[in-house]
Order: sequence, then C-alpha cells, then structure tokens
Amino acid sequence: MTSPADSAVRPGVNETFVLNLGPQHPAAHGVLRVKMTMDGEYVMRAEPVIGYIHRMHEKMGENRTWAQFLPNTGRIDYLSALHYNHAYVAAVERALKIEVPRRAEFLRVITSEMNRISSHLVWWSAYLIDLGGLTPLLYAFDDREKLLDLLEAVTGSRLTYTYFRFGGVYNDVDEAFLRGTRQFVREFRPRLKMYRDLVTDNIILRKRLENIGPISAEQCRKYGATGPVIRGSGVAYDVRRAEPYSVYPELDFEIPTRPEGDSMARYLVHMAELEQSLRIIEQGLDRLPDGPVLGKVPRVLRPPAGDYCFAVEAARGRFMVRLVSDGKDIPYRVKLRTPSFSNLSLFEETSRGMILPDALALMGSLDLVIPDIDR
Amino acid sequence: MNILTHEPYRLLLALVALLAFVGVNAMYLVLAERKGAGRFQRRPGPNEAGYGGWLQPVADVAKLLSKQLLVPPGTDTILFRLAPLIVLAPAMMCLAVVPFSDTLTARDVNFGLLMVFSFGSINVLAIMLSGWSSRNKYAIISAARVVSQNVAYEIPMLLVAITLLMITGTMDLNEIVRQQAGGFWHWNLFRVWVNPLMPVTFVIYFICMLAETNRAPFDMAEAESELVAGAFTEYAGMGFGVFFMAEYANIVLGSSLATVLFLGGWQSPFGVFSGVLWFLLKMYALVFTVIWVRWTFPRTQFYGLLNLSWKILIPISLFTLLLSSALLKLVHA
Amino acid sequence: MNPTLDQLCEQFGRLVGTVPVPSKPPVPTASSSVGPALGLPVAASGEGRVAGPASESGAGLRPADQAAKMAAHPPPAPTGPIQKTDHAAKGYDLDVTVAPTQIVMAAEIMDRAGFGLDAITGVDWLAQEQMEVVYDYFHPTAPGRVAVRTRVPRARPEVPTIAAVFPGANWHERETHDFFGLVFAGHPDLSPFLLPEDATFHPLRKDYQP
Amino acid sequence: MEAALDTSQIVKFAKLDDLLALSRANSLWPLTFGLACCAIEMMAAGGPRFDISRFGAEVFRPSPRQADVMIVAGTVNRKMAPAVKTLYDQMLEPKWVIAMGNCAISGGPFVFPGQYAVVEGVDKLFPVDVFIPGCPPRPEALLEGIMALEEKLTGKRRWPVVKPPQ
Repeated sequence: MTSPADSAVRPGVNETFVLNLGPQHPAAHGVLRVKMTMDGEYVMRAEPVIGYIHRMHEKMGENRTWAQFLPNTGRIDYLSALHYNHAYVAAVERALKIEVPRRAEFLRVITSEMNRISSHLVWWSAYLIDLGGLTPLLYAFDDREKLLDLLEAVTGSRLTYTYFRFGGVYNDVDEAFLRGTRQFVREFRPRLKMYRDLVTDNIILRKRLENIGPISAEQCRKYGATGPVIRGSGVAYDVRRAEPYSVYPELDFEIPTRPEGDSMARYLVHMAELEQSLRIIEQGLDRLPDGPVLGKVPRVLRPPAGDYCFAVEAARGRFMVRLVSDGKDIPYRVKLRTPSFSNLSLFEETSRGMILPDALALMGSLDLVIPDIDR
Repeated sequence: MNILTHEPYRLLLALVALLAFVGVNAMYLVLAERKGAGRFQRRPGPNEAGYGGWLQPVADVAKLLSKQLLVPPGTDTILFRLAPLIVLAPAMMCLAVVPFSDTLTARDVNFGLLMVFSFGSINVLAIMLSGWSSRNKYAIISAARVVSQNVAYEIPMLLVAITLLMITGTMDLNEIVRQQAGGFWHWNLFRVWVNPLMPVTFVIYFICMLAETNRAPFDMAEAESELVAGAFTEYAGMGFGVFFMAEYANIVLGSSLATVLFLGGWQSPFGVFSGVLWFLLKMYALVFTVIWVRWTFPRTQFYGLLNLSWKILIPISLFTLLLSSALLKLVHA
Repeated sequence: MNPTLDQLCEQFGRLVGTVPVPSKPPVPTASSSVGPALGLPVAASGEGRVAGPASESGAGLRPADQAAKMAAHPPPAPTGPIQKTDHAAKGYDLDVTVAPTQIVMAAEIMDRAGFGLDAITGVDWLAQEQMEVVYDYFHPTAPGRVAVRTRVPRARPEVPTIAAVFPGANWHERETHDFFGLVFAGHPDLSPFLLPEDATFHPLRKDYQP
Repeated sequence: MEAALDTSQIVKFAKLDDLLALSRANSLWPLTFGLACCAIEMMAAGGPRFDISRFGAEVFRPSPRQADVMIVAGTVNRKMAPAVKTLYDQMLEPKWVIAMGNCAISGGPFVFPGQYAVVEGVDKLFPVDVFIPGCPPRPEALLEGIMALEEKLTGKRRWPVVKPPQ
C-alpha cells in the first residue's frame, strides 16, 4: 500500500472533501460526530466533534446533595455503571472515612466484574457490527441477558445501576444469586471458547484488525489513554493494580496485555479480560465472607473541606472522580475523569492516512461510549 | 392456445412470468433471509404477520408502495429515477435465457452465456447512477467502490466462464445442461478428468458471484456501518424496494448460472427424474448458502477485497484456463 | 526512568522555589544553567507558551530572565508548598502548587518522569475571586499520582497551555475553557467543545445564571 | 325489506386504508438512531430474548429515508436538537416517533433549575406518537410501545393487555 497521505495534496489541486460522519451514523455508537476530511476513501483528518449528548453531570453534582448525585453515576457510562458507582461512592467514603464491611467489598467486586463482562459483551457485539458481522451481537446479548438477570435480582435494574451505597451496597445477595453466578461462570467459559473459534480466529476478522491503527505506549501516555487501549499497547496499566482499591489486592488475576498496539491487540485484550473477570468472580464467590453489607454512615454527609480523588478501573479504562468539598452537604465540584474522553482524543492523530473502514475499525476498537465522553 | 406458440406472444408471456417470479421470489427471499437470520441467531424472526410471518413480505411491499415519493432537491432527477429501473432490467434479461428445465426457457438462444455476462455487467452501471445522482457523499463513495469491485471481479468470473466454454464447446446454456446428463459425476463441477481444477473453478465462481451481487462479506456497496446505506441512501419507498428486489434477482441469477454451469442445471443427480424441481432445489441451495455466508462472516476490507481478486483469483483462474486448454489439446484431442 | 516521589519533590521544589537550589554558584548565563538544573530543556519556557500576561510571579520578564530570577530569588510561593499526601486519604501522592507561569515546566517535569496526563480540571473559588486549575497525572508503569495545581485571579483567568507537552491536554483544556472560561494561552483552538458551537456561557462558574 | 338488508353484516370490504394501515403496522422499520442508555435497551429488544423482529420491526435502517419510525432513545440536548429535527424532517411520510425513556419524554433526571443543555422532551421538536416511560425502559416496554403504535395505526390491539395481578 502506498501511503495516501503523501500523494494526497498536489499543488493547486484540492480534491479533498469533508465527510460529516454523524451525529447519527451506524458507526457512531450513539451520537459521536467526526468531521472527516477525505481524499477519496483516505482519511486526511478526522476531527471528532463531541458534546451531542452532554448531560451536565458535573453541573448536577453541584446542585444535589452527595447522596442525590449517586444515580447520575450510573448514567455516565451506562455500560459500566457499577464501576462509576464504585468510584463515586468510594471517593465519598474516603472523604468521610467510612468503613465498608468486607462482605460489601466482595459484593462490589463480584458485581463490578459481572458488569465488566456485560460491558465487554456489548462492546464486542457492537464492534463486530462495525466490522459487518451481524450475528455475534445476538449471541453476546443472549449471554448478557443471563448476566443481567442475575444483576437485576440484586440491584433492581438492568442497565443503569445504583447498587453501591456509601458504606456498602444496597442489598444483600441471596443463595439463588450465588448459585446462578457460579452457573453463569461455568456456562460462559465454553461460550468464550466458541467466540474464539468462530469469531476471533476468523481470517476475515484477523485481516481486518491486524496492523490497523497501531497506537504506541508513548501515545497512550501522552493522551492519557487507559484501559484496553494502553494494555493493547503493551503497558500493564490497570488501576486495580496501580492504585489498589477494594479487595482487589487479595485476588489473583492477571492483567492481559498485548505488545502490538493494533486493533487486534485491543480486541484480544478485551477478550482476555473477560476470562480474567470470570476468575475474579469465582474467587470472590469462594471467599465471600458473612456479615453486614452496609456500614455505619452518618445521616447527613458533610465531608470535611478538601479534595478527594478516587480512581477505578472501569470497563473502558481509568475512571476517576475528583470531589472538591467545602464542608457543606452539597459537593463544591465534581470532576469526572472519564476514560472514553481521553481514549478518543487519540483518534485524530492515529487515524490520519487510513482508509475509511480501517479508521472506523480503529474507532470501534477504542471502545467508546459517547455519554462517557460528553458527560 | 395457438396464440401462445407465436413467438412474440410467447416471449411476452414468459417475460411477465419472469417478472412475477422475480418479484415474488424477492419478497419471499427477503422473508427467508430474515427468518434464516433469526434461525442463525437463536431467535424466531418475523412470525406475527400472518401465519408464521408469511404475510410479512406483503406488509413490507404494501408499506413501501404507499410511502411518500421523494426526489431529494439537488439530485439529478432523471438519473435518480432511472437507476432503479436500470438495475432490475438486466437481471430480467438474463433470466430470460436461463433454462429452468428442458423446455422451460423464455428464450432458448445459442449465445446464452454471452448474453448473461454482457447484460450482467449493466447492473453495476445502475448502482453507479444511483450513487452519482443522489448528491450524497456516502452514495458517491459507495458507487466508486461498486465500480472498482465489479470490474475486479468481472475478470475472474469471465475467465471461469471461458474455461467452461472451452470444455463444453458451446454458449447455449441448454446445451451445457444437456452435456451434464446422467448423474452427478457428469456435472461440470466433478469433471475432474477434463480439468482437475474444476472444483476450484466453482469456488472462484461462487466468490465472484458474492462480490458481483454485493453480498456479504463483500457488501461494500451497502456497508451499513461505514456508508449508512451506500448508494441507496437517498432512495425511499419502492425505489429502495426495487434495489432490494434487484439484489435478490441478481442472487437468483448468479445461483441459476452456477447451477447451469456447474451443477447440471435441471438434470437429476442420479440420472433419472430430471426436471425443473431439481433446478430450483440446486438454485435455492446456493441461495441459502449466500444467505448463510452473509450472517456468518464480517465484512472484508476494501483493499483486501481487491487484492483477493487481482492477486489470487485472477492468477488462479488464468491458470485453470491454461490448464484446461492444454489438457483439451493434449489429452482429449 | 521511574522516579521516586522524593526525586519529584526535589524537582518541583526547584521549580516553585520552596526547596533551595543545591548550593551552586549562579553563573552568568542563567538560561543555560538553570535549564539543566531544573532538568528542563530551556525552550520549555519559550515565548509562545507563557505568552499572555503572566500573573503574580515574574510578570513581564523575558523567559530567560524569569527563570534566572526564579532560581536566584524564589518568588513568594503564591499558594501552598509541595505536599506529600496519603494516597489512602486523598487519592494522590503528591500535591504541588505552582505559579501559573510554571505550569508548562511542571508538565515537562511530569513528562520527563514518564507520567501520563490524567485530567485537567477547573475549580471556581468565587469567594476568593480565584480560579483553580488542577492537573492530574498518573504513571502508567509505576505507582504514584501527582496533582499539580495553580490559581489565577478570576478576573483574568489565564494559564499557559500544556498541549505542546501533552497533546492529550488539548481536549481537556478545551473542556475546561468551556466550563469555566479559563483561557489557555497558546491553545490552538478554544472554540466550544461540549457546549453548542455558538455557546458563549461558562456553566460551571459559580455565578453562572442560565 | 331491502332497506333492512345491511350488506356490511354479510360482506366486509377491506378498505384500502385499512389494508395499508395493517401493512404499515406490521412493517415498522426503525431508524438506527441510538442516543444514550436507552439505545442499549433498544439493542436488547432486538436481541434473542425479546426479538423485535417478530413484529417485522427489526429492519433498522440507517438512512432516515427508508425508516418509518424514529425511536428517540435517549437524551436530546440543545446541541443535538437540530440534528434530530433534521432527521425527522428527512424521514418520509407516513412517519411516527416513539419517545423512549424519560429523557426523551421530559428531559428525565437531567432537568433541574438552572440546567443549560437538555431539551425537556422531544415533543418540543416534533410530534410524538408513543411515549415509553422508564430510565431506561425495559425491552418489553419498547415492544409494548411498538404495539401501542400498531394499535394507533390499525385501531386494534395485537395481543390482549396483560393486567398486573391485583
């Protein structure tokens, strides 16, 4: 392949045109808009235009009490709502020095990892739709429904959970949940193998993803890209290990990385993370202690003045909440550092010179959730 | 009934029959595709409209017919309206020479193969027109893709056809079928003693057919996740419906041709009870495979698609051509 | 490559001037000595980046002079010192407050130490008539989280951009500009980002009225 | 005697309109248009468990020209509103709108005094036929919404309403 970027601009001849991809476009995963300057099918410049689903989460943080903001956290990245719950709840707990019972911590980890699986399944299926494979979606959603049944039983919701509370979790699990989760883990492993056989090893898929959109570790660092993106570039950065929280330090799991940095690497990291999440769930179920699920929490929350950060490894990468308190019962400032925002900021640089389908393959591999970008 | 044997009336009747066949066939192939996709995807598929969903295509067509007609402002009005007509015509023309059975041919001509391939390539022109006249960037990109894709795949397809032409020695489709009488080992697909690469030729033909009809995994023209609806983005109602119909007509045509050229047409695989049913069975088996492929594989890359044609399929089909001509000259002379 | 927190403290100390520069006679060519001493390329404080009216410290000085002055006479630290914080209590390990003009150099220290940009945030301190800008950094391979913060007067909220050091800062700064009206001097494009294209308001300012 | 003979009791002529309405009701092609959380439930409604395709509504068309019903699944903010309006205008008659989820109905949880971004209900932009409450609505609710739209078209309900046990 000759590099298109070199031959694109001939003196005096401007054959580029602007392709406005989105905000309604099948590959936009919602309402992302990308202003693409194209030369034929080659992308000269792809400039994401965001804000089409800006929902004022940060402003709302300053308008509601500490507890009232909690439901918002389930709607920022709706696919990994529990991780976002976790970060916010834990940041407030950090500010107020609230102790969380161990059973609650384990439940948080178990449900978070289940949420990660369901999130990755949605990513996987949506990504394959991007690549023109329509059937995996149905299989992934089949599995996801089983997971959602379990999560719904304890959290009361299918998607936008508000399960975690300051000092623990809202609801204790019952025997049926534990049994069902074990069964799910048992049944999901063969499914993963099937996914690998039928989809991951497909020659068309491999050809479409290998060497597409390579991202270096250095680029990830400079742009602050985290999650499967940085792990697909060979850096084993995972907040669960870098800034250990909850009971993750006690659990035995690996951080899957791939050195290649291309879309296939990110794909494989996602798939490997599914297996690791299963491992974590199993260990969590094995070690789940008895006890209360909600600690002692003051009636009115007034964290002492100061700022408090808490970062978690959400399904898309590092999610950090930075709370600024002035000692009142309403947050002074809630900053949400969302992974998709940083991950997408890479796109303009890395997509230069690719052809359109490859650029979209790259975009899909970044695992974007648009409200997570726009907040 | 004398009137029916008169040539112009007979042809007219045959064409009307073909039109009906193509229309109904497309309607129900869409249903089959949706039901089949449901089957592949562990869900029922359309089953509420009528018994088991059998009225679903009727509902779809009635809805499409009653949809508002629109020629978007700024388009090339004439071409925009012309494109859906042009896209269906060549498939109809080609089906006119396809021998559904010994006698069931709209027009039995002795240059059928030539006619099919020459009219078959008009199809791409129509998609190009629709893309060009739509005044939509996605449509133009799609049109450009379709042209390069069809040009690329026309060549190996024609090379395969020439190979067959040399082996059979005739362009008469009915004659080609007749040569394959007497059991499935006589089919061109299995005539490895004439050319050991015949199965390979068939595979090449099938791949080219997928590409020529713009079906997954080569559905660059209507690559939904990239180009919205490709060249048909601006078409609505029955204009869009006709493109859909043409797509299925082309699949049927491609499968029919594959049946005629490789699978013995209306010949029975066991040498007895030949007839139109065998033809339909073989053809629909191929159509089913096409649907099956679509719901199984992701889309290829565009340059991967072109590379496949220019770097793999064309050399192989050239080689089979050489091989069969050499074998004809040396062994079977 | 992975610096300890103490090393970072020392580097930042030299930057903000709270820790005295190791005893070393000042040499005439200030720019060439201070640059390496700070562990910074000299061009770091080039005109383009600190363009715009620098606030309290070193206003109106040419960059080289400014650096020299900073080394020789540490300016009165505009805000707090360098604090090592307890990660378990705060969520970060090092809390550095620098002058607005030193933001780029601070970013370069972080860049050299292998940190990645986490986020850029504004906080509007209406009562104090100040705007705080917080730069969060994370390290991809080593533990340690650093928050670098600076304060600018609310009337002229200007800080230099660090987009040249961390290209990822481009978006974060645009977003912060959207929300707070903070001007990042030298930023390539501060047009509305999350807000509609024609937005002129800055909703996260405490005095914002819709 | 002849005056008393009411042929409509013996022979029922399907009016073309009724037929068309029936056809349209059975062939509601939605626009591929997900905005936020509700879009995931919309996808789930297309999934194997709920399978929106049973009602012939799985043909998600990415081009507004070919779509019949626009499912506004998520929050519409002021930056997005012109685009949504354009999409509605680009759809061809007859067309319908389903407002899925609280955000599309009223702005949902994102309405508070001093909010600056969210359009408080898509009915401020164009007429809406069916409102589906929920945050997000379950896929069953979306199916119910589609059936409600069918009822609006044909005047008949496909299945009897299931009453919750008292």
